[in-house]
Amino acid sequence: MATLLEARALTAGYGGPPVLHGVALAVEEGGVTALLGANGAGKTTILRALCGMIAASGEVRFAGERIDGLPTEAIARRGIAHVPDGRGTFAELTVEENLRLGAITRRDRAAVAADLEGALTLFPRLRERWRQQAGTLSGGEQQMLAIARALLLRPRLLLLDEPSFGLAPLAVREVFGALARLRAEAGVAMLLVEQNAALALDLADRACLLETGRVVLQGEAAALRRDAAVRRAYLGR
Amino acid sequence: MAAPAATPPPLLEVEGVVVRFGGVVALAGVSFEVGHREIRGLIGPNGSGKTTLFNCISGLCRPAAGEIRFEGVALSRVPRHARARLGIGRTFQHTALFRSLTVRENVLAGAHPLAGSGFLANALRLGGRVRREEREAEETARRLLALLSLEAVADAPVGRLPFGTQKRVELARALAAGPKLLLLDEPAGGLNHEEVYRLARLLFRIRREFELSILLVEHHMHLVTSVSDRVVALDFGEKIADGTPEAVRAEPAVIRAYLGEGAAAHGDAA
Amino acid sequence: MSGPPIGSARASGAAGPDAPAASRQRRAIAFALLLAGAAVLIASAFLLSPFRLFQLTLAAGYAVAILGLNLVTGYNGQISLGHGAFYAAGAYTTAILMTHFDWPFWATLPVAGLASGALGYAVGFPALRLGGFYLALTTFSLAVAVPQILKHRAIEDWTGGVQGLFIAKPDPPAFLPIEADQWLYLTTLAISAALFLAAWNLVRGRIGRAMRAIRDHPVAAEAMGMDLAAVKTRTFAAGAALTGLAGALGAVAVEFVAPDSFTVMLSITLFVGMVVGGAASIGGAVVGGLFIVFVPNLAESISKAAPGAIYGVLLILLLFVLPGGAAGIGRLAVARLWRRDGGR
Amino acid sequence: MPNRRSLIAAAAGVAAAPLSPWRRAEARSTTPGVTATEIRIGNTNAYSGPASAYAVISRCHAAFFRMVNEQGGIGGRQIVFLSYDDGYSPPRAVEQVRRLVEQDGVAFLFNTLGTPSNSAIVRYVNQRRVPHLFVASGADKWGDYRQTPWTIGWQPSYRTEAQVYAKHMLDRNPDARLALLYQNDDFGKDYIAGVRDVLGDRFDRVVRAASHEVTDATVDSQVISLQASGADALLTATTPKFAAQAIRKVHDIGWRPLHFLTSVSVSVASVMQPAGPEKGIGIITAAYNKDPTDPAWDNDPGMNEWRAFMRRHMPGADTTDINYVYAYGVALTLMQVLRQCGTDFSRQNIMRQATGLRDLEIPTLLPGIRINTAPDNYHPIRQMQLQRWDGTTWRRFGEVIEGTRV
Amino acid sequence: MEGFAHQLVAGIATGGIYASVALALVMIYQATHHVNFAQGEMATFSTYLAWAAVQGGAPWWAALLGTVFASFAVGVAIERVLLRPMRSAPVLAVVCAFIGLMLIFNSITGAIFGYAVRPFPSPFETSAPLLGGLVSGHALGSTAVTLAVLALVWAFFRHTGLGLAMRAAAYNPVSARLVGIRVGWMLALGWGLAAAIGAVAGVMVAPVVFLEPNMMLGVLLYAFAGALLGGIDNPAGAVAGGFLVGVVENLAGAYLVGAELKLTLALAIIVGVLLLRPSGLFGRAVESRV
Repeated sequence: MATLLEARALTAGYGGPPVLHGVALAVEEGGVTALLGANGAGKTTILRALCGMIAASGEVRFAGERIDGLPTEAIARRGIAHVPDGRGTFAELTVEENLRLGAITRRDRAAVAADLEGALTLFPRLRERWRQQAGTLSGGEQQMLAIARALLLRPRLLLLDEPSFGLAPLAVREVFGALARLRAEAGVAMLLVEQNAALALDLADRACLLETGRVVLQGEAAALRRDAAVRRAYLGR
Repeated sequence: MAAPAATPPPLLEVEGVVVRFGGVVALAGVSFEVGHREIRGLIGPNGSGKTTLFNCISGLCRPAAGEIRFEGVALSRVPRHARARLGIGRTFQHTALFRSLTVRENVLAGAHPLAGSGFLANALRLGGRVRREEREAEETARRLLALLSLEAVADAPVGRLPFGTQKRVELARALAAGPKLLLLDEPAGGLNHEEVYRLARLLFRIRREFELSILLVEHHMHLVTSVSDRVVALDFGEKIADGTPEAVRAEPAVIRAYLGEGAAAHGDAA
Repeated sequence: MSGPPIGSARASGAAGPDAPAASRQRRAIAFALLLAGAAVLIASAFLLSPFRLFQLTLAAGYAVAILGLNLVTGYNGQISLGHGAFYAAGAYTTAILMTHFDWPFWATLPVAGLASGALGYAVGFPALRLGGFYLALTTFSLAVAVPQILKHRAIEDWTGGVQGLFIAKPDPPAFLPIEADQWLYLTTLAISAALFLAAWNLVRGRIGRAMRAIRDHPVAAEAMGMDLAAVKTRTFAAGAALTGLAGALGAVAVEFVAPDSFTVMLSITLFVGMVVGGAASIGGAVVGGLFIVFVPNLAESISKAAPGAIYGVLLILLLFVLPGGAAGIGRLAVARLWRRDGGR
Repeated sequence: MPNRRSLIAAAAGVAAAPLSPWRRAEARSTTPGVTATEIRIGNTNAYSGPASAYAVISRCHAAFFRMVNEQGGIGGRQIVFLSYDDGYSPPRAVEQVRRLVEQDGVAFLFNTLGTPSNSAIVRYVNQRRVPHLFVASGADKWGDYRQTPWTIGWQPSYRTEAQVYAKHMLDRNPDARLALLYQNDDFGKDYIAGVRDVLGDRFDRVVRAASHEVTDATVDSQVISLQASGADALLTATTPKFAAQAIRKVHDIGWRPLHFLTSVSVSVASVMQPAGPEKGIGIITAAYNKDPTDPAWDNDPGMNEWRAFMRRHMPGADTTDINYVYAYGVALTLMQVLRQCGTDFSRQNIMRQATGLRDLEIPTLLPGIRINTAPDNYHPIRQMQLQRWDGTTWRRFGEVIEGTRV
Repeated sequence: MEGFAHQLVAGIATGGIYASVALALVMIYQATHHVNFAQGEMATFSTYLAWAAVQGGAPWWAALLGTVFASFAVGVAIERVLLRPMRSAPVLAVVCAFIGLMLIFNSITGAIFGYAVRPFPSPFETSAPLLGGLVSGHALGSTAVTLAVLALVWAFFRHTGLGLAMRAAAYNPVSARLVGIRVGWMLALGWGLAAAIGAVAGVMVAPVVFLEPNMMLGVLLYAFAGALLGGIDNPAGAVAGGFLVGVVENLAGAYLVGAELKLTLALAIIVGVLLLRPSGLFGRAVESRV
């Protein structure tokens, strides 16, 4: 498998002292990398830095090309779809409009229609909510909408920030089931931030453990699962 | 407590509460109660009405039918802002802090209902009242900041803190008024396993030190089952189960609507 | 895991033994600075020309007006583009009492404050239901309507209609060997200082926190037991009262009130002064007051062809450099200073 | 009346003046602003704000005094003309006038613009005894030589003008009913006062008035209301934009009243052309200035003198703007005053000469109109001539009319 | 009764003026979520450009078209040069910048074009008033133009990808970037379009109120009122609100309180309506979860 995304010496912050200190990580083509770490370790910051939402230094390569320093919208157009924390749906717009926005940069109408159909097959609930304002959806539905919208970008890489946040167990399973299908069927690569380490490691093939802005452990998901410290802190067994 | 009441009413009684949004029924006659010094779990799928119920208790939405009583007082007659003074404190799912205030000021703001000085007294600061109130609030804040390990960030504006820290600030703010009932909306959101474990211990400690009850909305089933005395489950605005955590977890309706088949085997409930 | 652990059982001790000492030292420095400032301002009364004193008197009045606006808009987040209405109410109250009833100036002040405060309270109620731009535009229309109301026939006998009213600035007490301009400057200074102190007291305590909390997150503020309606309407009343008192001070400095003195430009000017000084800043109001008086003159001295354009350009340039107003850099500087002082 | 108090205060202020070390600057010379080589003249105008249209007046003055200085000045002295922006705001007018008087030490104020601004400063300048010459406002109160002896107007007052119209209306039809459209400010209200002077008790019966604000988009609604009142005469007392709107609307709704139009809004280019020249046929107004856009003055020597001035000293300026004609006329009047002063430029003498003008003819005033002032006559121009719009130009008719003294 | 009909029609005609400016206000609100205080002055400036073109001999509609394009460019330039640096500034500072912009445009318009009142030609038949003097050809024509612009705006926002992208950029710039929308350009485009609509409004207004630098001063206020009444996020509502304000203002001025309190009454009505419906008569209240 080729490397799809590679970050080196990534340092970033929010104006004050940096939150990330020289992070290096990679996502394989079609693979899933999970980011684990305590609150404030810098997981969300990595996602933001990767897609240019905050100022960062370091080198980021996507499909072999440098993307660091590019504006967020340009990165999105290259095929990186970010499902941010808080989901970032357009609350005032309808489900339909949200999904149309996902494909707003694409010109291949037929393919968009097909992708839309695919997304709605993945999340049939959205079809029922077609004309509803996104802000009135339940948490689970909003998360589905956010992922579906990201998929309409036809991304090569999906950045997911705590997709289980605020979701009931059943909804979590639904969402992660959909993510697993995406991975298996569409071969979409993912960089996943998730507090529920068990869930994350189930889906991922690689994982990075983050502490105060540094990667302290990195490797196969299965190997991390066996690591004693990880088990104690993240898996509770 | 000098009150000799033989059977004191439960701290919070929710009785047949109905809420509709347009044509949609958000709560369809839900009833349950929260006892004194009880930790009560409230679970249910997204959109089942948990937050709506929270909002009814804190006054953000008004039941079309039914009543909620707090220490025997019907809340429908208590304006929103007066509920904190009665003893109801809350946190919010995505946090709702006062962004431009520092951590300390947020906690001080939480102590608002403990004092009573008004505009004129504050502007003139004659007599000792305002000063005394401020001193007391400062003292409360200091205690809470220490309790929640927030001293290091006490004078930082709250907006830039990590999410988990913000959640602690919110908890400190909710405790500042000395509530009898604490409504917690997904306190474990965004916490990893070890942090959740510490949160559980903290909740016990808070109950002990502040002698309060907690109504806990949470999807982290491990936390819910480990801290709750009793759990109530909602689905589509109706109560589908009420009882000990073990009983509720075993309830088929809960498994069907909320946990999903084979949930016990899954990581999140480990 | 180096992040602060949740619920660590550390004892609830004081923040540190040296904290009170440091804060005492800061307070001493601040007090000394304040004292020095006061000395300079009082000395100005005897060093500057009467014209400059007049300008400073005006600036002090505008500073108080901005302070009132700042309570409402800066601290409480209710955008008001119509504070000129309260300024006018205060000015006219004083003018009417002085001309029709021969009241001395000082006696009219409480009435001016109360009258404009009551007006503010009344405006505060509809304001409760109007958020953001809706409130901004509604108050803006209030500002536009002010002159029309002031010259209405029904109250012409009191307001003097379009002709306005003349008032005489108070004479200094006989035992003081100073001029009326000096006396008015010193009086205005003293009153302004007292009002600034009161405003500062208000915002640094319980009420000020409630004002800002409501601005930041009304839902949460209410859950914290803050009565939104009461705090917002009273803030409006307090802000209007301050601005009304400023109107009284300004009226007596100019010795004249007329509807044309209180056009929509006054409200806009106050708003600009507030933003330039810094929203939610007590000290910024002083900068705002000085801005209002001196920058138009600066603009005019640059070009008489289009002083309005120069003023606008100056304003926008200033906003580029200091989007948070003067208070923005003020805070930064103070923070730096304390830190170097070994604060933290 | 505020004046009792104010006069006492004024007396106190003046008495205290020599004792104070604080007014040293003023005590140094008997006439501030006058030296062997220069005379300082102060002026305020609305360079910014909604009345900026009038700023050209002060610009014209500046050019005029430059010309005077080029020609050797007055009495061997150069004129230093200081003009500041008051934004048409009374408080700023006070500030700027205090700057002129106290900081810049001008000898006197000249042609300060606007009724509100001048109202704000009139008490101050009279307390200070600073000549306040030829105020740029048609309010009647600048002629009050008893209360404000240091202030004098120039143009015919609006009130006088309104009297002329009311009289003319009654001459034509003693039973006429008058509709009055006025701007809701002191300018418009002076017309009400003037009409009331003539009609007296009959005012309420005969007159139906409707006001508008400068912020109104149009005055169409007011015109319709006035027509509905059944009046057969109309007096329009508004600024040019609204006057043009009114003329158009009156015509469009088929109303044919005896229409009087304020002299403020008679510009052919700014009022009659926009309204539609044919729509205003028959409108009567009174004028004192020659209209630069009126073809009748194309070869007039007086106006040619003005045009020559404009060409040489204000190249590029819009010569259809009647404000330049006005400014030139006022400036010429001032030159006469300063010439009459001889070598005595004391403030008392300046005021004495300003109130001692005899039959002064100004080339930009209508033929037959002369400037006369006296210690008990502070209305320099009291004459106007009626004229009627014929679709292309104003045709003067009748004699030059002198306003009544009230 | 004829008087009443006159007043009504005059109200509708003035209302059309308010409606066209209100539409420009809503346009910029939809695109940037700001209310631009300089909108009126910018429109005035544009109208002078059109006037200059007509004076220079350009055919009327060509002048309008040229002005629309020029105004679009000016609007885009203002966003890029002036507002771009203030993107992260607090909202109060932005409002203040709009005030600065208003002063600048007002001042330079006067300085460049002078203050004389000028007639502005109408493209519609004006010599013969229609319906017995009730209504002028221009009133009908300009109302048609306003409605046409409204239809275009509505179709643009509802049915084009660009319109959707612009709304998304205004509602949630961060998420908009994440789906690849060039938010900066969307804002600039919004300014451009608002300026262009303002230019059309100015050109329609000028023949009625006559051209002078302060021509929009009063109009803007009533346009605000119309936009508020209709709901500031709803183009059709704003147009309806504009007409309503015009009619109410005229009728109340004529029959209720007299012209002296017209403005005050308009204010009272706005407050009254907003108290009952805080997001305007046709505004959409956004529900969202806490």
